[in-house]
Amino acid sequence: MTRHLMTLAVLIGLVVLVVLGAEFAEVRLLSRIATNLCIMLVLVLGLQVFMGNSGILSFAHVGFMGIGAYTSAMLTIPVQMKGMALPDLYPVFAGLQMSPYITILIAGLVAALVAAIVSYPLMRLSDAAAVITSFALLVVLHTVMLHWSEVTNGPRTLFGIPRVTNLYLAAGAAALAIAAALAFKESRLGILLRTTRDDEVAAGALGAHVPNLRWIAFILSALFAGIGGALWGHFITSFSPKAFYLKETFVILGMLVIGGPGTVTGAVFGVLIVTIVFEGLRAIEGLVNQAQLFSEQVVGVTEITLALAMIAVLIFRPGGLVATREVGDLILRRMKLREKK
Amino acid sequence: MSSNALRVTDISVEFSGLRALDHVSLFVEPGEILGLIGPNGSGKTTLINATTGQVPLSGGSVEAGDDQLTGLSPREIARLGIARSFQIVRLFNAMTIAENVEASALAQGEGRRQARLAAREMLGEFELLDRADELAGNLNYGDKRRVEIARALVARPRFLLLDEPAAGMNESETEKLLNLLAILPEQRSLGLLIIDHDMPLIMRLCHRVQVLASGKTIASGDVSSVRTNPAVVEAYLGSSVEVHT
Amino acid sequence: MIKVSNLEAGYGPVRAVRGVSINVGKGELVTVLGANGAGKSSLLLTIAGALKPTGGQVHLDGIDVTGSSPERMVRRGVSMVPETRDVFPDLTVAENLRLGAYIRRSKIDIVRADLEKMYALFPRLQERVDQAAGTLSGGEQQMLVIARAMMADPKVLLLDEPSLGLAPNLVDQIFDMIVELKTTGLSILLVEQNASKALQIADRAYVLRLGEIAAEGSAAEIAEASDLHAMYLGG
Amino acid sequence: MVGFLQFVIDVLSLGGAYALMALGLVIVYGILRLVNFAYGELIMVAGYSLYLLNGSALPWLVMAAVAVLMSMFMGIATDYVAFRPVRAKSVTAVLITSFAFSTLLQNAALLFISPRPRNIPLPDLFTTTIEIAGVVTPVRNLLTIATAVISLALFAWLMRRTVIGIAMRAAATHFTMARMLGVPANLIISSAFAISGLLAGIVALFWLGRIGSVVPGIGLEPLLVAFIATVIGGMRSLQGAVLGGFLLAFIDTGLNYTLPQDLLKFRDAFTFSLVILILLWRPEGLLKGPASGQRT
Repeated sequence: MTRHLMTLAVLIGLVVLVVLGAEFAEVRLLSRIATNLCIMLVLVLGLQVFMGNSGILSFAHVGFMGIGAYTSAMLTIPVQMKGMALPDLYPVFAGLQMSPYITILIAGLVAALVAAIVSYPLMRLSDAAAVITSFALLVVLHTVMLHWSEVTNGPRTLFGIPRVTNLYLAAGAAALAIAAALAFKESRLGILLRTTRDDEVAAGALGAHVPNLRWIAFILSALFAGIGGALWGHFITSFSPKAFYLKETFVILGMLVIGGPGTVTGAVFGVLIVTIVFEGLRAIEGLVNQAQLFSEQVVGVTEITLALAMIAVLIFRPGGLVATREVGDLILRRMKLREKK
Repeated sequence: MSSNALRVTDISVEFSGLRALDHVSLFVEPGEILGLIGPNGSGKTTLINATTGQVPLSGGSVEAGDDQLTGLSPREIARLGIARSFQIVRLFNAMTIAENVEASALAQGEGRRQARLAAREMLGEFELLDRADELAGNLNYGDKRRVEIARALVARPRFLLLDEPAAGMNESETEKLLNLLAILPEQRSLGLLIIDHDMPLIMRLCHRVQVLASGKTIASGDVSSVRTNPAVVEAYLGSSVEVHT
Repeated sequence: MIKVSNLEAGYGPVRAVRGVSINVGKGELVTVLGANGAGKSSLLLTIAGALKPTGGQVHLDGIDVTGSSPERMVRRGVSMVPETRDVFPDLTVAENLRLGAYIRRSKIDIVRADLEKMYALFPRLQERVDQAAGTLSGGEQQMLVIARAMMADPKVLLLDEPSLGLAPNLVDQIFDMIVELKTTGLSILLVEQNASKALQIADRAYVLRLGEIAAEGSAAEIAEASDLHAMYLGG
Repeated sequence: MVGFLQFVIDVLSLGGAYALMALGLVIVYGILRLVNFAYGELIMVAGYSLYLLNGSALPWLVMAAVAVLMSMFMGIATDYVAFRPVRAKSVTAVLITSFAFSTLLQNAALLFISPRPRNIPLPDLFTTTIEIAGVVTPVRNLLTIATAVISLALFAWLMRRTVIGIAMRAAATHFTMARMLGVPANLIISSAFAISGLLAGIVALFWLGRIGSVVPGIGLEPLLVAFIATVIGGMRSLQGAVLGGFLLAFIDTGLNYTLPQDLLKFRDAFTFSLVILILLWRPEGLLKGPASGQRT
């Protein structure tokens, strides 16, 4: 038990450090980066809940992020702006305007509900078939977002979403996400799901219900994604369906894979490391572009770096930086070793 | 045969036209150890797989006590108290020993707290408690085998089917395993079915032996009668070798 | 021809072959006997390069070939027929045999002549030339894998349990063919569970127990001296 | 009647391209049981090769040949970068590395060439139309059909009649056994990737020929097409891939002809839902493919 509490304390401590660092520096940009980092934590931890414990790669995650973002947006855009922002909106919702704090939760629930319905039959599949169907699911969700103009304003940018996500709200959500991901991992369901990850046949022979376990984790994962998406929407305040497709998928997956999908610690470390490197590179990219060293804008350096890093990690450290043991566990083991000496 | 035995009745299994099991029957009484032997490819592992639902039957039925197991999934069969081990050890390698054993209790529907207590108790009996937090993937082979058996036992099975538990063990490990298995049936009132190639182990352990060859039962009975049974000798050695007894 | 010294091999932590030394002379038929799980198949797979040795050496004609890849071993003249009888089920009999001659694919005429020899030796295969190998009976598949291995024109043939799961009359046929192959000067290392049959045709024999050599000698000596019954069925 | 002929030409030309795409994905999947997410980028590579050759004095056919060769080369490179180092580790690892490699290539194009579309050289033949029995159709469509037929025939010949083709089919069921006959593992795998690149390169000429330009994200749609077609037809069966390609073209074209305008925009959602349904009904696809399989 102590080691779980230790893990929780260390990881939430890291979040607190990020918040304090950003606040004391009193640089607006840093605060933005820190807020974004906390939102990414919610999203990446969401993917960790499913992928880390089930061992199955899911491409659909940012699709549920999109569902969350659009749900909360539709319910919170001020009534007077709705005519402009969402001209095709169903009349029932036209007069509706709810508190964002409620709709962020609703967003998570809607994403979870959609996940529950569409994923139930998919959870029997493993390996390549599972990944291709999750990819197909992402394409379906994206196509729907792109064309369901009643709710999403089609491929056009949706604007007018109230800005409510600040650093504290995002950090609070991230802390909750850490606690929830850890709790799930150590719960009855989490342990059983991890047995199916390590050996599906042996898990079945013990009596584990493989599809149901995966299903529950997938729903939970979509809940995180929906909340994360809504937080992101209320942070960025305008977006289009493009924001919830392969590029975003790549970043979230990259963070998880580099940190280590098998542990909550890995997910958190992954987000921290990739964010730091990304922001550094982005700053350099910005400087280069400002100096107009090249005739065209320099773009894509961050993605190329992330891609190379992912490949390198998978070759040299296939489980990611933190593969099997949580940080609390690692610390306590080290302390014990020292005592023995 | 009592009414609470594990009864495999007249089962057949086919793989793409090939008959792996051809009308085989057997039973295991609670508290008894049955040895299942036979040359390579005779269908022993298939019989365990068929009993636990890993491969579909093309005929026959399987029952345990009053429970009908025919056509159930491996999961349902496991929940009815039939546990098994695999020919190649299948532990959850990225999880700790404690989690491996605990998961088995959880899969039976036990709560988190009870499962943990049961797992600790079982690991204590197997002298693995001080290593409970090690990752299963890092164990040596003999210990992996013992964890696998501990994992099966924590589910309190009525019947335990072991597929070559001593394969790849050295003599001292085998000896340790033998002592462990010998007391199980009485201590936990379960029926034990065991496949192994180590004949001395089978001889010392089993109350009864059944012999398969080419998917059929060719002999069954007590250990000494089976050993001298001409059909068994032929299946193992070929026909023209004289039998020394 | 083949000289194996102190060979060690296994699967992960399992040590299946423990310091085994054997040799097979030119044109000799040597059999390795032993109960299930004694390490016979692992020994053959290690010699053939499909399993990496963890210790010891394999010499072929005096050249150290320890740890060579399976494809290189075939090129050096060592062909293996695994016990799993792996025909390529979707390929026809002719295609299976053609693939057997992969390393000699440029020598079209010689290969064609050898193909005729194989059809003469296994007329059943010629009848089923365009049939998918997966549709053959167990005995026919066994003939196919032996013929396919022979198409590489090996100097040494490693045979793993060719009698496995076959009806007695088919077993006799297969053994007759092995004897016939031997007369061509081929060195054969035969792993068998069917000890009496193997000892009838072999020149020499080794007995494997728990991954180690328990006895060795001429076929007659082994048949005479060792208590096979005790070895297989306990004593 | 005219409408029907039009429909047939549309289905055949689209189906030919789809079938070749699917075949290129399946040939790798069949042998390694691994999905190549960077497959669409082979099209992109062929496209940018054409773009870079634009303005050179070479005849178009030579440029096309170079583009196809570049695509083959990149196919083999995919193996070395994304597959070989992690092949033995896990299915998921390869999916991720090939996805990363795909992003890497796309962003390299963004960085070194341009995010904006680039025109590619095309022969005049590609832009002319022809009238057959009252149906006006681009010559390009007929060329696609002809090329697909020739490529499929060549492919069938390669797989059935040549030793390397037979070896590839063998390796798809028993990889280790093929090696025990002396077939070098790396040769088989590289050949599969080269053929995969060849097919993608050929498709690229027609795919890009329809659009006339190339952008870094060009590979996504053909990748999706190949996914759907292989899933429908059977991920491990070469015949299944061809069947899946034509079936998908039939479904797509059929929906184009029949769906009302406001639903047509959801066409991709319909076809992908179909993929999900088919995988649930028959996880192996319509054609099962070789009896057994193993990974190396």
